[in-house]
Amino acid sequence: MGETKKVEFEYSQIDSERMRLNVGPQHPSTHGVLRLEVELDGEIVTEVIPHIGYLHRCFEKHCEKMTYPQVIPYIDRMDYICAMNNEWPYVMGIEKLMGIEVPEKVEYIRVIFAELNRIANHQIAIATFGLDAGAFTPFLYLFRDREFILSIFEKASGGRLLYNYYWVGGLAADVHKEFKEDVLSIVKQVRETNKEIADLLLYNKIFIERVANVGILPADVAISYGCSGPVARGSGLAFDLRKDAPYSIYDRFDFDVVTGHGEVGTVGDCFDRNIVRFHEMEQSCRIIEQAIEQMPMDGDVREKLPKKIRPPKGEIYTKAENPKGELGFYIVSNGTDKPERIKSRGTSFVNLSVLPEISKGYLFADLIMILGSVDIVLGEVDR
Amino acid sequence: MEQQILTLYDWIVKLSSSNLIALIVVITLPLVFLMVYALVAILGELKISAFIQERLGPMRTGPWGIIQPVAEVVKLLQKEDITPDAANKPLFNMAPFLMFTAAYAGFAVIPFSSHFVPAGINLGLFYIFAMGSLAVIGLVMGGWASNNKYSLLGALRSVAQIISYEIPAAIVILTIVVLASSMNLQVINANQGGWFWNWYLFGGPGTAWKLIIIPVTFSMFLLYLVASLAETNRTPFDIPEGESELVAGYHTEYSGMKFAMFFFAEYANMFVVAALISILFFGGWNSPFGDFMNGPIWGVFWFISKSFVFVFVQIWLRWTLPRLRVDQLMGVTWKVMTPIAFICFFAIGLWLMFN
Amino acid sequence: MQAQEIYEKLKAEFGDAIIEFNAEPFFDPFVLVTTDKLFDICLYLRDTQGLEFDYLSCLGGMDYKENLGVVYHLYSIKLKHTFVIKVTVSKENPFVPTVERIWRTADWHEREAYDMMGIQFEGHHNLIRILCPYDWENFPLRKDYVQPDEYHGMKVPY
Amino acid sequence: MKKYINNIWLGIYTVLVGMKITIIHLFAKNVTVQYPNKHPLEKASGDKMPMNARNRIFVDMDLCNGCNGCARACPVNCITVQTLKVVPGDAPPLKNGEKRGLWVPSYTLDFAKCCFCGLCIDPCPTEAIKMTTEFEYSAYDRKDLFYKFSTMTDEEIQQKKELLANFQAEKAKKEAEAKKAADAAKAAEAPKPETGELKIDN
Repeated sequence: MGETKKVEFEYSQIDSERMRLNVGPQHPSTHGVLRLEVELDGEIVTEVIPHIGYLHRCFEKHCEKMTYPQVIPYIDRMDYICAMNNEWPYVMGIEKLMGIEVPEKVEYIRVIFAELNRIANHQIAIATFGLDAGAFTPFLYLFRDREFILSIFEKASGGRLLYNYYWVGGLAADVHKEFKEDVLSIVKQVRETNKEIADLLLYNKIFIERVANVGILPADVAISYGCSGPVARGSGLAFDLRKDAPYSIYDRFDFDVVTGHGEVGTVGDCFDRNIVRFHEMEQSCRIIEQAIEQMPMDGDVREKLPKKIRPPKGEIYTKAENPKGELGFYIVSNGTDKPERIKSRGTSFVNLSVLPEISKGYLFADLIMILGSVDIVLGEVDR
Repeated sequence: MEQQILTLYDWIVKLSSSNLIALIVVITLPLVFLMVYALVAILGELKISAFIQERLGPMRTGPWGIIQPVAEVVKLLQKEDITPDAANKPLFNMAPFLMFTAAYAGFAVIPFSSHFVPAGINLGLFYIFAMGSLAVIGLVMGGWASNNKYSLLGALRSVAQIISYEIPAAIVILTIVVLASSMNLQVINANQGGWFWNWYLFGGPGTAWKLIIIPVTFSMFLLYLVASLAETNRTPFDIPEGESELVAGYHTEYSGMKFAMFFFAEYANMFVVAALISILFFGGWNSPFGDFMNGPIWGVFWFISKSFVFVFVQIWLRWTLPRLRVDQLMGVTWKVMTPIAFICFFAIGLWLMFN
Repeated sequence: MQAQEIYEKLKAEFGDAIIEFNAEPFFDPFVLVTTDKLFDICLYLRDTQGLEFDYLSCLGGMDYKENLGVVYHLYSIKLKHTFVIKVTVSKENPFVPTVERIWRTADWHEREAYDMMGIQFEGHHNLIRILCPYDWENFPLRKDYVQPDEYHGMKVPY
Repeated sequence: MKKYINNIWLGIYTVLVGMKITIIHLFAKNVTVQYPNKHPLEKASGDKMPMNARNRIFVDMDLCNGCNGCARACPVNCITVQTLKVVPGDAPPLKNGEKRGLWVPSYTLDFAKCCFCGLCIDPCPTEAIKMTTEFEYSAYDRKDLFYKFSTMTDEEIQQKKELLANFQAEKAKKEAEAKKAADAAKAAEAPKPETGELKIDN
């Protein structure tokens, strides 16, 4: 009695309640129908639980009921931002199983279209990343340029978003006559806009403050989580299937693997992931220019094939460097014209799994930026 | 400023021989102005953002889409007015009106010209500042009463933001008050009469020695511009409603007319801060060129065009910049703006002492 | 390193746990291993000098009609070689040890394999459905899967 | 301190650079195409819709020989073809001069399902099915998207059916006679049975 008790006060002893916030499936910046269950301490993220599957379309089950060419339109719809790149590993796998050599011209056109689509994808990635940061204008500048690329695709394949263009043993249709000039003019335009975007968005001080030292992904964690593409390369990992396991004719071109090196912050932060995409667009431009130079304009775009595509009994895992990373298809053939099983290794699916690991301890606004920097497409996550 | 000038109020009193009618006219005129201005500003925002982004903007309503804001207001009026079940209804319903009232009350002291100011009180600057702070209460009410986590986060962010940014803004205003030795906006305006080098942006009226303080006044202008952006929740300081994070921040749950109120309040606030910039730094209703096009009627023109320039600057900035993060926002005000504002204050004080 | 050499190395290390080596044409060369040694084999593949399979490309559940299987596609970022491991388990007792602690990416891949094929990964920290709703019944990618008529009162076949 | 000032300077400078870029764009040419006023098929400039754009499918029934290749190729099963055998000598040849082997009483395409992949174009032997540049065909009712391409009227179908039935009956009779004759002649040749007057594939 009469004793005064000294009250010890520490910040951590404050009885603060944690808030569970449900981000998505309808939210402006979850890039689709991703749902994140976020636990917040004030504004600091303490836990992130992604709930996916809102866009699940049973791709793998569908494949078992369809013939090999019929699968291609479904593959388009996996990662609808870069459908050309998506089709490639699949048709490459079947061509490998059947032992088909596609004509030289086809390889060049495939490379050019894949690289154009890579540019288009990176444009969207940077644009939406800027949009997450609140910069609306660069978004539209990049989308304007993307439309030019889509026009080329439309001229060749007839579709603007879902092409169904890479067919087993060749292409659906030949390119138009002024193809080379059109592509070169696009390359020029892309470079011009990139200069502007660098000034307007990427090297803006506010933007750098937002993305530097945020969502740091060390290289060993990236490998362990199976990250690929710009996410892995942003962590300083020179992992590019075009160089490491050259498929098609990528060994004929001279280009660099861009890696993040902590230009404004730590290696592996959001800025690095984004700047890798930005510089990769330049590398794609280089590849396109070389391909355009070497490409033969005459010749057929389709190899002679049996009427029904029946790969021999076997299994193959083909992978290609998607704009988002390694896209793999595990194709199991049972000798009929329908696949036994197709397992797709969705790039975004794997890249997204790293999100809970790298977003802990940052502010809620950073979580959105980290999610944007991982660049997912929910069509591929959920398949 | 003791000379007898015929103000709008006096003129209407003389005309109608009724104080009440004069009062009503003087009160309603800014409201009418506000409504018309809001429509113009909404259209301006739509069109400027569109042209910056190489779009055309609204084109279907009227020639070049010029009645688009009217259509939007009509749409908002027609919309269902939803009050969430779990919301605190009295607060929820009151918040937008409080916001709008606060924004509109600021108009009471804004001098549109030398002969027209709704209320020429001596504490005009103080009053306008107090009214600006009142908006915070509306924000918190709206955000808290919505019973939505996004709204709550947005409201709390905006309180922290607005209160923090008031400090550099207040110091800058204080500096101007020191320079003008008055808080009456009319006096501050009248002080800057003559050519444009008499504006406080260029150190106010004085001898060539004022060149020394021009960098100080110029940085004060920048400070106030930035602080005013933060106070009106515009990009790059729109974190309370940061659409990519908080969906719509404190007005996530609002719809229909109540949302329109928030919307109007934002645009009204934009004008108030723009007007304040033009009054404090750009001579308000004074013509930039001495007696050329000067006078009570031209005053309205100069004042509104100067204010619109700053409304345009706000829109321009919004469509250029990304958004800051909440802790960086605080860092900017406490670590950068407040110290610099203090330095400016001392510099001006010293200069006045030795002048 | 070629698949044959890797197989020989594994055989020398684990002996009977390596059931079969398949290098037929049209097949990516793979080894079939027993489930009880799977974890050790994976750890060995990751940590041994000269193998260093630090990257799990793909993990897929399979339905071989009589029994289920899991296929692991490995890649080494440093040495740039690939390898495939397979395990098979019976449908009645589909337990496979998890490799989540070896490659963190296996977390979601295994959840997907569980979701689609019903393969139980022993030791997985959070083996719940990932693509299907959490209360979905049966495993859709099995060959004998029958589509339900209703899900919470909603018609499933549209 | 140097870093502090540098940061402030960078902040102001990069904002000004950004503002410079946006103000240039403010006066630049707009790229928006006012769609219904300027149709993408009419516009002469760069992004005109190419002629091989994959939009609504059109089937020329004068060319269709009812081979059902398109329906088999379709990944979403949106094409349904019903065929009817032609009585020899009854049918006019196809537009390209080939012999018509099958009537197509019903050819329906469900555009609500169609995914515009273009896989149905490739297998067509007579190039009857084509993708056109027509893309404005939205409808108020889902049933309106159910396109029927067949030009045959109900009476015609009925007539052809009867004709076929008669022909088959006659043939059957003939065959029966022939069989009888063959039986009588103890020949081993077995007659081919004709089945199914309305063949529904897939």
